[in-house]
Amino acid sequence: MFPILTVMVALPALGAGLLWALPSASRARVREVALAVTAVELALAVALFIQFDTATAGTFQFSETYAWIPQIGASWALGINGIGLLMIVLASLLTPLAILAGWWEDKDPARRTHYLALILLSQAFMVGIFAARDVFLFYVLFEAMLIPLYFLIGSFGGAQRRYAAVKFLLYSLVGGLIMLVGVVALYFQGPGGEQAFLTDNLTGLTMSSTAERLIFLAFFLAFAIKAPMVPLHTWLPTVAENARPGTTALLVAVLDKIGTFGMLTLCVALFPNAARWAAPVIIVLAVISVIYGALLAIGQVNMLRLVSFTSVSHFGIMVLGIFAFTQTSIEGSALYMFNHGLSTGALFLVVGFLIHRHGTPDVTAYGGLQKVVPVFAGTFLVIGLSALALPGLSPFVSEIMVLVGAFSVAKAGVIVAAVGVVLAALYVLLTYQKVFTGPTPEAMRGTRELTLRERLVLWPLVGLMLVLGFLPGIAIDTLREPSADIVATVSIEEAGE
Amino acid sequence: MSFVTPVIAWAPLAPIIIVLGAAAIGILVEAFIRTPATRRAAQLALALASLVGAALVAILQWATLDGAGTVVLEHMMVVDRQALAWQSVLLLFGVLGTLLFAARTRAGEEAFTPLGAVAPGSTEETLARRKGMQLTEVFPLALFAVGGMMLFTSVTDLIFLFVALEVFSLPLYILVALARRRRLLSHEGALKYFLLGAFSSALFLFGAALLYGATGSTSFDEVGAGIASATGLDTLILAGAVLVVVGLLFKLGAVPFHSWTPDAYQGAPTPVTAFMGAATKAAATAALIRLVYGALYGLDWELSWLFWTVAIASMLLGTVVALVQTELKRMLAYSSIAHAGFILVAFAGFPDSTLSALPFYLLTYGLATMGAFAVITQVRERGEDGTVLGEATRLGQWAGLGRRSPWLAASMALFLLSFAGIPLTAGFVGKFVAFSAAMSEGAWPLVLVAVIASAAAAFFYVRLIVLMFFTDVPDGQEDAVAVDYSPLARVVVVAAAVAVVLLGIVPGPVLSAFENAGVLLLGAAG
Amino acid sequence: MVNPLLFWIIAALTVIPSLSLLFARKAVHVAMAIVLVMVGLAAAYVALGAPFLGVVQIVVYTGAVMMLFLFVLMLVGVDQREDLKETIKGQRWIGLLAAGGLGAFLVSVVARVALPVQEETVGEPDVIAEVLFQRYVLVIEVLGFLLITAAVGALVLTHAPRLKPRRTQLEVQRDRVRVGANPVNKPMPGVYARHNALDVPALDPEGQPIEDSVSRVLKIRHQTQDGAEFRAQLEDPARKDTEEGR
Amino acid sequence: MDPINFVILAAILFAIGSAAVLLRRNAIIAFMGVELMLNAANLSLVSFSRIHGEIDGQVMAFFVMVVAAAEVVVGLAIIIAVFRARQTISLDEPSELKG
Amino acid sequence: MLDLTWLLIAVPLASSIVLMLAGKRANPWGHWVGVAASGSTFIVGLGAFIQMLGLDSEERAHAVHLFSWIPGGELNLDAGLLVDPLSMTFVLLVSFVGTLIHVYSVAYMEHDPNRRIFFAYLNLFVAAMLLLVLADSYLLLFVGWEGVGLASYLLIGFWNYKPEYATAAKKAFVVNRIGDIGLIIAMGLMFAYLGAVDFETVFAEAPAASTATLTAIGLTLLLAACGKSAQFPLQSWLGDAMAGPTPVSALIHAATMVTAGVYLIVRSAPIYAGAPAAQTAVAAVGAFTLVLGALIGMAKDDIKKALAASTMSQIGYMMLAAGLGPVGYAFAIFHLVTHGFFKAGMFLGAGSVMHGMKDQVDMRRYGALRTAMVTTWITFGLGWLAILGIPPFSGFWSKDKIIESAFVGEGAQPWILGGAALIGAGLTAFYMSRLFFMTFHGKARWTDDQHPHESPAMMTVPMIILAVGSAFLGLILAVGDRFAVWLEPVTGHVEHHEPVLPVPVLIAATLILVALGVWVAWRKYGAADVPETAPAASLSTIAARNDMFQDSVNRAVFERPGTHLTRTLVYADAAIVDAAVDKQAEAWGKTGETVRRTQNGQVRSYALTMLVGLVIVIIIVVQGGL
Repeated sequence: MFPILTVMVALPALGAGLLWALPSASRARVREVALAVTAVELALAVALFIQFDTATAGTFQFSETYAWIPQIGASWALGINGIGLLMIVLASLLTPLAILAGWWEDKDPARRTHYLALILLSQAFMVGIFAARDVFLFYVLFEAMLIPLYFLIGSFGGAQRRYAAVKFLLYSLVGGLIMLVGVVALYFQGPGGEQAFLTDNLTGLTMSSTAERLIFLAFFLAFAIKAPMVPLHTWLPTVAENARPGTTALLVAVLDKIGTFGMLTLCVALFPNAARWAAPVIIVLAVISVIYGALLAIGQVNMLRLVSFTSVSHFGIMVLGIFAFTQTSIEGSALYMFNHGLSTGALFLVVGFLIHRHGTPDVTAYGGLQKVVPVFAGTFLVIGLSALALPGLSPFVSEIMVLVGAFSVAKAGVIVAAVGVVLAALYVLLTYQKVFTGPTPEAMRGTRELTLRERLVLWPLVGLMLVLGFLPGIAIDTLREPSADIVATVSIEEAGE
Repeated sequence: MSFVTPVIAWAPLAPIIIVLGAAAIGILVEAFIRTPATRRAAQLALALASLVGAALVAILQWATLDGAGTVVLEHMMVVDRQALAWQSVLLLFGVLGTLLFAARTRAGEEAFTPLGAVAPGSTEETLARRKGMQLTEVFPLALFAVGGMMLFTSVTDLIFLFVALEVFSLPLYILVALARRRRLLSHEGALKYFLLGAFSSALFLFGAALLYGATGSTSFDEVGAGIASATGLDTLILAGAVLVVVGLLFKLGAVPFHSWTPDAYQGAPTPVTAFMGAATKAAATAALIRLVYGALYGLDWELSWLFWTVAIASMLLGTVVALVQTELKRMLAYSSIAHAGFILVAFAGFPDSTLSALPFYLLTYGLATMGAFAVITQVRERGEDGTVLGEATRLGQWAGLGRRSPWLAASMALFLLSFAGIPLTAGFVGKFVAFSAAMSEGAWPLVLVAVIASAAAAFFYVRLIVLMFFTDVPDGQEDAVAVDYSPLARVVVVAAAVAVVLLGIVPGPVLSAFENAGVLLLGAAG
Repeated sequence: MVNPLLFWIIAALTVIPSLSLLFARKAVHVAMAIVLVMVGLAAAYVALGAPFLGVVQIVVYTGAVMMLFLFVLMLVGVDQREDLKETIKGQRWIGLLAAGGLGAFLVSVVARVALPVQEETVGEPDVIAEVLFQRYVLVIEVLGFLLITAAVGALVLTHAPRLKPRRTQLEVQRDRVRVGANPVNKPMPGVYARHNALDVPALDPEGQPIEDSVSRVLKIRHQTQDGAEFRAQLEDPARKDTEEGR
Repeated sequence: MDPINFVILAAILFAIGSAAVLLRRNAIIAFMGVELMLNAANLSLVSFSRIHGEIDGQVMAFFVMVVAAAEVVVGLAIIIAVFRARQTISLDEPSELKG
Repeated sequence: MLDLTWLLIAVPLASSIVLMLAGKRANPWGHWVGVAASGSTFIVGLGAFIQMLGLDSEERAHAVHLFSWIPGGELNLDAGLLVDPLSMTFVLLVSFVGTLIHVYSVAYMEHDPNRRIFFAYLNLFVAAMLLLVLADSYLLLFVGWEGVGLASYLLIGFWNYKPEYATAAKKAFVVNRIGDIGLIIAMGLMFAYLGAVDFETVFAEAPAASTATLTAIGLTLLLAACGKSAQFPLQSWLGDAMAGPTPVSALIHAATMVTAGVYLIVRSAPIYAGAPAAQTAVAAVGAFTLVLGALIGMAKDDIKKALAASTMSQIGYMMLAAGLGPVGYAFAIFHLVTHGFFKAGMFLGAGSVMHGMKDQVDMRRYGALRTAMVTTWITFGLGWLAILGIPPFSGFWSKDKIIESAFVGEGAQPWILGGAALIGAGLTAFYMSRLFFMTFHGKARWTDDQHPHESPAMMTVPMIILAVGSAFLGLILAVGDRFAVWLEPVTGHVEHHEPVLPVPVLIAATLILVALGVWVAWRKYGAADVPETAPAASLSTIAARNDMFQDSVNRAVFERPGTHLTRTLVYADAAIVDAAVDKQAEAWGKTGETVRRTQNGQVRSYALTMLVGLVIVIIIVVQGGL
């Protein structure tokens, strides 16, 4: 069988290598090369999606298993179920758009090359992580991914980018390294041998509840940092504020999903008892995140920080859905992971376009733009409305599935989280009001309307959100089986106790 | 009384004999070849040839060894796979170290003073420099050190261990004192290193004496047996064991026996620092393994306290103090202290897997160390008149190196990331196997401290990366730093970088090899 | 078994001089005290049935090692005086406490040990040789390398080959003339019959002391004496008489 | 008298030697402290050798003497090198490496 | 035709999207597309209605399956439409009134450069509103629910270059969202306890569910209804919503959207059937709001705000009716329909007045407009009569029934609810008459530059049609309880209940109170001079003018603490959460600085470190070992 997943991991990585290897003379074309690579990747992702058998979405498909480091039980094992499939599609979709969005960012071809190569490298890691079927492989990619991102943040961006990069790295490292303890401990709980880290071999283990809980916590911490949960979130606003919008879009829209993805496919699937044990606390934290993130978003004047806080809030909803352990809430969470990628990715990019025009993320500097750039305003509004989960746009379906699905388990939690719905309306509309309505200041009069390139970036996302808003079944079909499996895992263990 | 000729298995000693023999020949070369250039070439060739040859022999022996190994001399020395693994690692460091020893700037400046005996700054020094004098003795001295370390990994007798310790320490004391620039610091480093080294030797020796008193022997097997059978001698044995272990922990640079490390690292000529940083740690670890697993296994409970304490103290102190360093070599020295802690983590609970994990860990650590210091040798200050001076080791001087010399900076970043244990570098796999060993005995709190220290440590590694890549060269400082490529140093950098990447991505074969080495011929474990 | 008296003598002979390590100001004194300790230890070895080792101790330590120390002390100047006042706060007390603590611990450990004393095996040279060249033969071979290292190290650090061509008397004299210095010998010090006074300057015909006539080294050490004092003695018979009368 | 007393004596000498290293600023005196520590070890080796009624301890002590001699050579060479550079052997002086 | 009901949503939605994307080139004809789309919905609706009339009453509930929407494992929901008499009522109301208002808007918005967008929004609204009423599940209803909210937001903020209009739009949306929480939680409850969120399953399961569950669902649905229908305590947005163009106020904030809450309650009849407490709450809220709205209406000088208060009050009536259970459902919807006509008519009339008065909204600057705007006067007058409940105008038939029904029951409840309804009738008469007289009667108080004139036919024709509806629709539908019978398949048949007071007495009391109200209003505002600026007034009037201080209360209870909370959190996030990490990093550094001082460069100190360390290690080992 054609090792399509390996190819999808290798392709962007090789693309990055190619960019770096290009002679300086041909660096004028790096953007086209990078775009082409990601386009091929996207085509592969689409092929993947088409070939994917939704009837057996719960089992891993396109599986490949090669021995990698048999001495420590690590394999190069790739394979995707429905959840992984969606995440890979998301990663493949957003990367070309991010590249396109930053088309004019660098004047210096060398810097441009580095930027694009790092983006491609990140994509390789992202795809690898979502496809990893081996805990060690997952961990390695999870940590190694920090490096291209660290450079993306630290080299390209705002005034405090160095601080932001270091902060990002340290937060992630603390989580990652503690997870490493869990990974190692898991090895000793598992069967050992040359494929000790295959997730297949690690599910349904019987271990002492203390061990399971500790390992669970080690994993969870790393993921809670990545999918920023209060109070581990503070790196995100800093990064968002300082990194390029394209970077941040990828970071928040795709990379941070690794956190929730990991919670879903590792934390819950491998440690169902511990997950159940921890669920009440985690749900409380998730709900706090929802409200806290939303309130802080309201309090921001920096749009990039604002958007990042909205993500904190949204991640709270995803986590809530995951740890409610109902079929619907988990489906909703997984779907939200995808939809939030579209929505927040678009939001970061559109805010980036705005900043590109006027050079400041400060919301108070803007005003009355709707009259000047109605299309821009409309696009912004639609994207903003997707962030507040307006029905008809895809995030709504997922959010409502989480809230409705989780209700039976966490009534108070859902009720409080539902307050986030109101707060979401506040932060989105407040921002829109400040930026686009009211009298138009002099400085805003010459603002450029959304360009063709920018439309090419944003409208596909908006279109996808609309399509998935009405026909979420396209995605849910791939999520039903995996979610059912997860629920089954959690509940079987419950019965066994 | 009749004299029985001792039975010595000479063949397994071949690598050691080659190295020490070459060292002795090197001394003769000193005596007979008068032209400095020729002498240097001869010494370099001799050193490299002997080290490479010895490495080949060692690896060959390792590959072809039947069973666990050979007893070279009853009670005194064995050569088993473990020893051969360590010897191979040490020889690799020896080769890389020798290359660095020989590296020169484009202006032909070596790392070593032309004449150790003249006072720094004196007219004689200038004269010696002008005459093109060279201290080619450094090569045989390095060979002695390598030979001593190889012995160190194989001997199974406390007194022999003591002798081997001195055999590799004395050349290092001397080498540390021989820096070409900042000779006062070099002397200072050497003096401190020597005095403290002698002090710790004395501690070791007294411990050996106590163990001898308690068990009637200094041979590991007999000591081990004595510990098992002795009654009423608990504290005596314990005192002896602690003192002996402390002597080795000193060489390892573990807290609280670390204080020599930063000063010696900083003062020493950078190639020596590289060699010392990589090889001494490896040798000390090897000896510690053999001692603990071979002789003191019966004290595992008591020694656990020691290792836990020292490991935690090392990791924390090394990390914390490295955070505030502004001198690069010192920073790496403190980092090495933290790494000593990580090494000790693997001893927690004394699992068998430590035997295979630590050689690999030290290999990865040593490669990164070699590479990092090799990079340091190439980044130099530039004087007002454009001449290239000594190494630029203040952190600030590295600002913007990524622009100036991207590949060198990238290599340095790679080594730093390896130190930090980021996946896809060798350091990660090293940490992984080391921590795995500790976890296998359930020492997760220790591992937790280790990873937290690692995370904090990442901060200072990353700080240098930030400087190199994200910081612009300060205004007016554009010409203050020169990157002076030395082909030999470059070879070391490239070799180390390639190895770090390969061991990070496909460590399998090497891991297998070390797994195979994870058996001691004599010892409670195994 | 050892004669208790002998033990106490040896103990006194070793411990008391070794305390100079802590309290003596001059390094030479310390070195001499340690020589004494070494001799004491040699005696202990002999008492413990190791006559060969006792001899080696004398030869190696008092004969070689301590002499080397003394030699270096002379080289760096006997007068390297050390101020015993501690400059680092707390160093002395913590140090004494730590060393004392370690000593007390070791003593208590050892004192509690009750090892059966076996029959004595006297360490005659032949007995030692046998063990040396059987069980420990590799060690002694390796020691060879250690000694080479030591020798090379000492050479590298202290031996300087001649860097400038050797200057002949002729060249020295020429240089001296060229710079206009005193071409002949400096005046001798004022050696008086009654006083071996290298430290007293000679007097010139006018009775003034000639400063150059006293060795520079003595001046630096402030070990010179004033010529005027002696002149006064010459001029004042009364004082001379009192001196003679004494 | 039990030879173990000599070990006690050795421990005392060992402590005195170590105290010298901790307290003295003269490099040579500190170094002599180390030598005393080595000798103390030797004394205990010989004492234990006597107690065990075997010769090994004496042989070890012999090795220690050789090693010590070599060490002294190197140590004093370093001290001389320092002296040549600084005209002093006080350990207070070379303390630029710190922190 | 019933199967084509999806067109009702699709056509205006498509039209809306086309208008939005078409760009400036569509400006000349865009509004006609909008009108056509709206008109077509009425035609389709009418067709479906006719088809439905041909069916037996039991078969009138028609399900239209659209597509599989959320194919989850447990929450497996199809998108589908439920066409039954209740939704059909709304379809007709919305599409008819909507079309009229579209036509009206063509003229009203003639000079606005963004008229095309206005129509796009209007069409969007129609689509969403129809989706709301046609949805066959709460979730799909929610889509329409939020859709109308969005349209409302867009239209209120249509002139959002005025900051206060933008604020009003945002306020409307946010307050509505508070209500949405209710709907979300209600769905959560349904899914958790009834296993689904589609009407069919929910209503089938509801009888078996516990009272507590149903009460909870009922209360949360009430919260949602309060938000959408501007009922206490979520009423505050409606007055501000008048910032939108007047046709919007007529369509959305009077005739249709705001009544969605009533629809929701009535639609959820099977749930309330098992939750008497929730029902009572609905009635109580309605009763309270109807009085509150009336009181506010009495003090308002802004014609649109007065009408808005009136809307609030009238919806209070509907809610009250809906809260009475099956007895009142039909009347609630009946009143909703008649109110849709007369209130829309009056709003359009107000728009016409503003059109002629240069967008003046202060009634104190009106007066004596009856001569200048005859058509407007007459049409408005008919609406006025209708809302007063003067027989035989529409309002009488619907409102009087509500008052009657409110008096049905036992204990104190009928007295309280009925009393409120009765008093409300009198208050309504007063403030509507006040409005009417201040506007059309008395002396002209115009400013100099105002030259009141009648509006063009494009505006007056819709007004006339609505006026006709206001006049006669009630009568037509009330004859033979036609309307109640029509709705019976949804609301269920109920036996007639006797109110606690005889019906004629109630009618008489109502009419007397109404007459009283009109008389007082005439004395104060028709016959007497009205000051051009509002006179200093009693505390109660000030309270009413300020919407009973609802905004102040909101500000004090929610906004200000909210702002403080937000600020505090922003500060805390930086100073505590973030700083905790930064400080920790700093602490590491400080520790490092401290520890590094022990590395003092003195070799004897190093040796001391070693020895002290050794002693400590020995102590640890010996302690640990023994």
